[in-house]
Amino acid sequence: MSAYYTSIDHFALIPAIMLALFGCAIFLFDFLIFPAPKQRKWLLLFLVLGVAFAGFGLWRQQQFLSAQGVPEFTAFSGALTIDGFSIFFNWIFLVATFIVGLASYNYLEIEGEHHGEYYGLIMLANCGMYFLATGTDLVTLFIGLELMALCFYIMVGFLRGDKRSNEAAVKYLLLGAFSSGFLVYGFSVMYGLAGSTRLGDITVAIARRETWDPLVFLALATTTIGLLFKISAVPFHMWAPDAYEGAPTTVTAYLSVGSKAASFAFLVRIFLGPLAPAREVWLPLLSAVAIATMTVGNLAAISQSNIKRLLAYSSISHAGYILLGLVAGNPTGIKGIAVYVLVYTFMNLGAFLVVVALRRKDILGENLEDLGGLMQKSPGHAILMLIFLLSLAGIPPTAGFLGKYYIFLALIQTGHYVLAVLAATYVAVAVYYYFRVVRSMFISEEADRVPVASSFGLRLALGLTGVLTLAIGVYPEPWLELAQTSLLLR
Amino acid sequence: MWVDTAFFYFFALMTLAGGVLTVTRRSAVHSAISLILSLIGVAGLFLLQKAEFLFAVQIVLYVGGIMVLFLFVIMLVNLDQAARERQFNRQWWLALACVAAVGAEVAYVLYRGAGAFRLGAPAAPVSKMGNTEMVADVLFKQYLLPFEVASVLLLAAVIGSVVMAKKRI
Amino acid sequence: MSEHLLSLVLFTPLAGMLILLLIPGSKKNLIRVWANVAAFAGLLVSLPLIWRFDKNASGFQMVERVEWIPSLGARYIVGIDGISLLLVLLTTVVGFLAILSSWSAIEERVKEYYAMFLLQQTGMIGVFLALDFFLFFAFWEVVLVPMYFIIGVWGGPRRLYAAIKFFLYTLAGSVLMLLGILTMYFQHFKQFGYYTFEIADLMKLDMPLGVQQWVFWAFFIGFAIKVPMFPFHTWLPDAHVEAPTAGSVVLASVLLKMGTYGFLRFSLPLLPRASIDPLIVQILAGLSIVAIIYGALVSLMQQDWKKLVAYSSVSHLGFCTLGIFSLNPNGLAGSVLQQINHGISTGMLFLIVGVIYERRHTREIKEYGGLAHVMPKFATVFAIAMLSSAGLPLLNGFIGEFTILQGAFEANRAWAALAVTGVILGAAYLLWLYQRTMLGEVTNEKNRRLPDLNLRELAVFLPLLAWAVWIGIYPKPYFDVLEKPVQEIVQRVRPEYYRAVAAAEPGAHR
Amino acid sequence: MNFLDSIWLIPLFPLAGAVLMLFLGKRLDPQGGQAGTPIPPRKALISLLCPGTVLVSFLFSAGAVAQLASLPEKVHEVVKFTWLTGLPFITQGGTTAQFAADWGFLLDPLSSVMILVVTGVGFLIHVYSVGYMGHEGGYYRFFGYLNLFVFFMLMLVLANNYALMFVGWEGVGLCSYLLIGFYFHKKSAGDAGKKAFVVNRIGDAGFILGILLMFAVFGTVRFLDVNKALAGGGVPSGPAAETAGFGVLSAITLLLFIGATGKSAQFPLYTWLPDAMEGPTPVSALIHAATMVTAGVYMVARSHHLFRLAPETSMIVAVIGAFTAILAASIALVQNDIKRVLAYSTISQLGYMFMACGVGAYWVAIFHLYTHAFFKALLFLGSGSVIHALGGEQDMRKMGGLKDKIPVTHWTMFVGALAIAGIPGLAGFFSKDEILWQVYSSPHGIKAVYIVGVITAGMTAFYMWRLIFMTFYGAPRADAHTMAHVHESPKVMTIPLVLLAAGSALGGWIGVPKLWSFLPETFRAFEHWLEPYLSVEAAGHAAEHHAASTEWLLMGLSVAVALTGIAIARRLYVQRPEQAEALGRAAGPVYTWALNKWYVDEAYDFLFVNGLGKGGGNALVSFDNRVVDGGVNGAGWVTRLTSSLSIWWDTWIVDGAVRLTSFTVKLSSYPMRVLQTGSVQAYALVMVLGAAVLFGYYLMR
Amino acid sequence: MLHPITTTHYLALSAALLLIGTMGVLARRNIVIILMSIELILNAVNINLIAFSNHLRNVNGQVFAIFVITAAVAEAAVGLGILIALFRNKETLQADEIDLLKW
Repeated sequence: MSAYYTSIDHFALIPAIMLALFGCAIFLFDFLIFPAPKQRKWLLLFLVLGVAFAGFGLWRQQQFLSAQGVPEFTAFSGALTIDGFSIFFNWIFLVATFIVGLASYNYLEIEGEHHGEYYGLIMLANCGMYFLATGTDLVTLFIGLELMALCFYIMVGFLRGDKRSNEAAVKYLLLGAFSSGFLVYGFSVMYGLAGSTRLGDITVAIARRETWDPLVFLALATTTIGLLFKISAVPFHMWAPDAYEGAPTTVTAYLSVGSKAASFAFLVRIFLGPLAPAREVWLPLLSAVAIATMTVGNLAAISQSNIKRLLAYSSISHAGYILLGLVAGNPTGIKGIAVYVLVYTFMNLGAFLVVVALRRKDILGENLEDLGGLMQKSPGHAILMLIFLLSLAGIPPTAGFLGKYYIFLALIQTGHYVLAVLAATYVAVAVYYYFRVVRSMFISEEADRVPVASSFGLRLALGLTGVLTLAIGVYPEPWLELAQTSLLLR
Repeated sequence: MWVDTAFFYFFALMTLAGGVLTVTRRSAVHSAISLILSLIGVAGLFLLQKAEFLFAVQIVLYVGGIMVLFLFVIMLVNLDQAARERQFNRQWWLALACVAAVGAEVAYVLYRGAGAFRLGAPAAPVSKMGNTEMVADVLFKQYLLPFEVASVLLLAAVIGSVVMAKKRI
Repeated sequence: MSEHLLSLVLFTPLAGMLILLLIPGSKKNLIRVWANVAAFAGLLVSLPLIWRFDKNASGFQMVERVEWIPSLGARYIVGIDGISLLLVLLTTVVGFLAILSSWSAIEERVKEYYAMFLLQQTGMIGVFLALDFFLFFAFWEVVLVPMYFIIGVWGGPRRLYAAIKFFLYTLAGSVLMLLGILTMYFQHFKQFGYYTFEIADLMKLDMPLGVQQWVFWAFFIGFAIKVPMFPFHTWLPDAHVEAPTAGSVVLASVLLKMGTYGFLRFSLPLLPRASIDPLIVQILAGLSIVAIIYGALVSLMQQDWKKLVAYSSVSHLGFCTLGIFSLNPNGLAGSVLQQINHGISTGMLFLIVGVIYERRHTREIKEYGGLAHVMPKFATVFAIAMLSSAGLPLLNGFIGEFTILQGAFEANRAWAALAVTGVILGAAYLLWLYQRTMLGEVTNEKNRRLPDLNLRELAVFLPLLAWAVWIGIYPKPYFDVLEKPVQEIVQRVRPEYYRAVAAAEPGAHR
Repeated sequence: MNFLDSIWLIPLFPLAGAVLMLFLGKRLDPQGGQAGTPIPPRKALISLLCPGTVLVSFLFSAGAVAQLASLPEKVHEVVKFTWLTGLPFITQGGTTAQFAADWGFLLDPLSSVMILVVTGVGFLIHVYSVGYMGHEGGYYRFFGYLNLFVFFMLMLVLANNYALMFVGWEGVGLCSYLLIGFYFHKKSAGDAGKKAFVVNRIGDAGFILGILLMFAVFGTVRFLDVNKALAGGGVPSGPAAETAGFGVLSAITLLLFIGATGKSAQFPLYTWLPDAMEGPTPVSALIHAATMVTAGVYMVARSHHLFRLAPETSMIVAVIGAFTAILAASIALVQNDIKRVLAYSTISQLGYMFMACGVGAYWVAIFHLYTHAFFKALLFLGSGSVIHALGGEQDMRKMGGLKDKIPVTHWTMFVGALAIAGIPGLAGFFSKDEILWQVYSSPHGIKAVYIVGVITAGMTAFYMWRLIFMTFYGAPRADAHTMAHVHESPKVMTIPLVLLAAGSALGGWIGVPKLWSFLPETFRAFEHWLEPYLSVEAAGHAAEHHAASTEWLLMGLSVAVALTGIAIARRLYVQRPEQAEALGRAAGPVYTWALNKWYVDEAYDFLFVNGLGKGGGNALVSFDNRVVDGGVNGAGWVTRLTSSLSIWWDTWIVDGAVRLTSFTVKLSSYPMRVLQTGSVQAYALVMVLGAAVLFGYYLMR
Repeated sequence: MLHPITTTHYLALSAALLLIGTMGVLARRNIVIILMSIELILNAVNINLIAFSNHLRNVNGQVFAIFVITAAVAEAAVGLGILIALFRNKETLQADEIDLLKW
């Protein structure tokens, strides 16, 4: 190989290559080889294959690290870094892609949309996430972000015939582009400060200036705006409910999980990398944002009647919790972020997938009433949903509790008692609206007699998320060890 | 020396004026035209900053590419009735206030920053390579990865716009 | 199997539930039978505890310890001492009887109902067995959900409100408690350099008084809401009134004890300095006394049979907490005993309400009167239950109350004097209730033809009656069982106490 | 056989009977529901069994007492097992004690008298009941309760410690509740029963605290240990000596006495007793005359070691006794319900007993208790027989002229009336006169109390004979139809009457005054049996510094007073009935007040009913007044006010706070939503706003 | 009279352009024009980058600018695509007329 593209570069790139490759393959085969409706499932197979190969590559990276006994290795002269952190998050992305792919098949059938572009875009989005988790260069990160965002813009608007889908897409696009404008403005200033786009150099450069240096602050502020927008933190959260509601439910699931996880990876990279020296500047900022996010998320969710919207607000509040981990900033906190993102992925995916199952021919199934009497209609879904909701509420022995546990512990360790109490009380508020859902599922009368949509893929996906949500809660040890390896600051 | 200064102010004026017009013109077409004006101004600034290659990219890609796209869309969706309505929404004054506030703050930050803006001695003295060579060199060495990813990005963009725009697949 | 006895006791109901889930929901009677079998099995496996338990051994017995989440220092540790022994037995017995009692009461969604009950059974036993704070908290929360459904699905007209109120109250409390737990956990790390949730380890920790007080209040919120102590009690009447009979039975007999148990097992031994802090003791004893009198007064005014019993629980639990915060052997032992007694007698009272509610579907006291003519067996059972709750000697209630009074008297004579009024009022509202419902002429035609207790219902009551009489006539075994654990708690909180005991030459001691 | 060691069996016989009745009774008495059915053989079984058990206990008691007499120290204790244990307890003196109440029995002269009275009189009343209740519904239930009562009463008197005594104490309260409410279809009966129970509960609260305080001081609640402790200078050795000074002892005794006032119907807790007359007459005889109500006296006598050391309390006891005596007597003067007269008379007689206790003449108190048991039981049963004869009529104004229709009843009651009036030679004379003498002469004696005692004696004679005259003499006031059906009661009822009459006539001759030195000492057996045991200072010193002449004089005085009372009664109710009304009118308010029991109940009612009508609100109005009267006697309307306040507090403050929070939370949910206008540019604006704040933060710092 | 042009001037200029773009995003109703305003913002970024790159004498900034332009292109393309889809359904491109999704 050439000097500019060494084998190590290749090694570091394999998962992304696999994703992109199979993504393009799907685009092509969609109309070249499998035009017939019957053959669509092959496309899904390609997605699964792509994810599998990517996972294999990831696994090899893991092996490599542990074999070498090194914490990390960089590629492309520092544009890319493979470390526990990136691997951990990439696993999450891949699993999310896999699950969403499985669940989407039936949904697309019902919506009567095309499969090929959809699967392909999912994989390209995942490709973008890959660079968000691994990139250590402003440009890489920026391009990765754009790639992911672009795919999501399209997928959110994927139901071209549906006004709500269009509208969601437009809103998401406009605000997304707007915010990424700020983000990249901040990047440009960072570049100006360091004369380089490598995170490492920037860290050094910023560390050399005094904490409250105006230019550092300019960079920090604008970057923060972009990042907070991506994780939908108050006051940059307002796109989320609309986009979540309008988007196809499977996409909503993917958006709420994949995009959020990736953005958090991104966020952590930036805040514990270049911006770490300016910690004392952004600490109060982030605490305030976290509180506001939890408040808005929880309070607004109370009076929602549309499940997707309700879950959207709930995911906003979860972003607040995760931010608290960054506020605490100690190893527990960072580990907390990792664990929280992990469990959040599964429980939130699961919750949305149940909503997916509620989408039937000519039943939208997005309102609380549509859940009515789900327990009688299909106990399985109801109980799974119950598990997901309990987990979202953070009640042991479900997985959600672990995330909260770490956040609380981290806050107490760093002496943020007020934040801890506040976060704790918001748990009660959250339970209130989660249990509105539980109530309509178990106590209200049946809304309709139409059985819930179901397919092998969907069942598998639901089962997977449900089992994981419980398993992580009951026996979290292996997962905690996995999260342990992902600690950035050693 | 003063030539540079003059040129700077000329292009700066052009850019800003173009920008302002873009934002304020009633008809979308006019806005597009004024955007082109502003973009050309920016290109000029690139020239002033010894970024010849960028200048070319700006002209070809932006003025020649993106703007055509915009105009095309504007033609496609005939907005004449929209053009007759008022072009600002109800919250414009609020928006203006906010933007003014942010502007003031940013200005203050920059003013404070002006002093602090002595970024060490300029790095390695300019090599004898031409600008384009240097760009190419850096692009394909340091930024090989983003370059590759960008291709994927564009692919996604193409597919996306196709998926979105075509009537039925 | 023998060395895993506790796990067996703990998981039998859960296993029963899992099997229950396999039975198709349409086979109602099969489900009923199986649920009863499972619950009874749970009771049976818990009986060996009685003779396997060595009342002279100090510390915890039959301890099982398994690494669970090493990276958190959370382990699966279960074990019993005298206190938890009694409470576990109470749980298995009452749980079984509650399930037995709901044979005919529950008609729709039978399967879910029994599943919830069995799940809850495991949760409650787990709370009493856990010796690891993480495990404890997990079980503590597990108990919430089934009760929410039992109230919310099979409850009365305002069940939704009651259920969510119950859930939110308890959850809010327990989350704050969690913060307290984590604080201790972290303090332990700071002192010993490793993380653990094990009670035994946390005991070694000595924290500055300030921290202890904060943690104490955090625990207090969690436990006091569960008990419930005075200002936090309003969820109780709602929950009780709306819950189905068996639900309120378990709620009153066992769930409330989780709070008092928390005080005994965690607040006192883990936070000794805060627990003897005069201010805290004053406040808690004060609240207890308020609860005693207040609960009695309110129940005096109730027009709703079940609500009356519910408020009487507030009063009785007041005795329990008062006993705890007398911080002396008699107070503590009496408190535990009274918890058992309350479980028995209030359980019976709720069952009684259930029996009549099943027949007439109203709980308005004025709907009744003169039932003694119509249902003599019922009247007799009710009379005994009422008297045991009113603390008549030779029945269980008296033993507990008297011992608590003894402890309170030792701690502060004024407390005892005030608490005694609770005894008087107790007699007042219970007798009045009895008179309004049982005595007098049959005023309401609807009551003329009510059937008396049937065999199953008698079978539910008799064990409880027998137990009540046993405790009343020969309570010594209970004191023997309780002596060690109580001594340990007191020694932990007030080391000087037993030194004084040792110093003092045994007085009139025969 | 050795009766002494089997005293623990004595209570068990009645218990067995009770259990048998209450659980199998219904089978033995199938149509127990209906009244007036002919007695079936199985029912006869009940009639044999229940009195039988009591008889057996009586025989055992007699045997035990006989064997006790042969013991040198005349005390025998039998402990079966430890009933109520406790854990280490640091007493006031800093020593450690462990609460240990045995299931133990103590037979000594005091308890021996009691068990004989309880079982003896109890047996007779059982027999009487067979006839009296024969046609009532729930026959088995009645006897079940009655046996249960005897069981608890025997526990009370045989217990060897205060805790076990408390068991009996509460138990008899329960039985009285059950028996008063025996006709539970009568609302008044139920109320009366509850009133009795709850009022007693108030006393019991005092009792419990007394026990606790005693335990805190002495570290034991066994009679013998407490006495032993007290024998040595008042309190046990060790640091307790300083702390457990006089104050503590009077506190203990006072608390115990509060218990006694409840059980023995002394002021102010006496109001339950008249209402208790709702119960069947044998119940009134057994529980509310002969045995249960005397439990208070017994308890005080039992604790005489304590009371001796607490003169203040003793004084209070005497005064309360005297006051109650005269108050009740004054009410009895004008009552027209035959049973109520007897009820108030009982209260008044109990007052006498407490007088005696108060002045330290405990054996006399017990002596009067013993004689009173005879004649009061007799009078009650007699009145029962009268009521029975008149088919349930209780108002004396509708009686009269029954003398010849029911001769046995008449003569027996005649004797009883003489006895209670204190006519020399009959039981009442000896005991009451001894009380008066002790009150006058003993070192702790109080002259004022003596005067009250004498006046009361006169009143007693008057109202009792008023009763006799109104009932048996003069013209019949009942309508002819009733008179036609008047008939003497069956043998099963009259024989007990005769036996009790004999008792009332001769029972006193074992306690004649020392003054009658011409009689051999055997006539003072009672005193010799009890006095040495019950008094710490040397026996009979009281008489020494009082001239014999004084005693003769006083004795004559009391006799004279009694005779006068009878005479007045005769004049007013036999010779000149019209004068009675005249007098009543003349006395005017006093008469009315007395007739209305000095408005004590009304006073309570005023407090409760009106006070709460004002303070209460609808919840309170719905509340049954009589219940408050009985239910929460003493703090009635305060209770009800507070309890309604509590409910108010619950619903509005505590819950209100909760609701408010949840409401605000829900409410604040809407602003969040309104922000979400749906206009994308509004969102962008908010973002920019956020940016502005963000930069502003830089300026702020 | 004309003092030399420093990087700060360029920063000020780009900031101004940024704000103008922002204003466009906030105030214009026509979504196409909003997209144009976003292009303005990105150009402001580019001005920054070029200025720094010149100041620091390294061309990384210019390369970065190329990528920014690429991204801008992509966004514009997709954005316009979405706009067309929207226009098909709603016959309007006025930003304040699309508010199906709210609250």
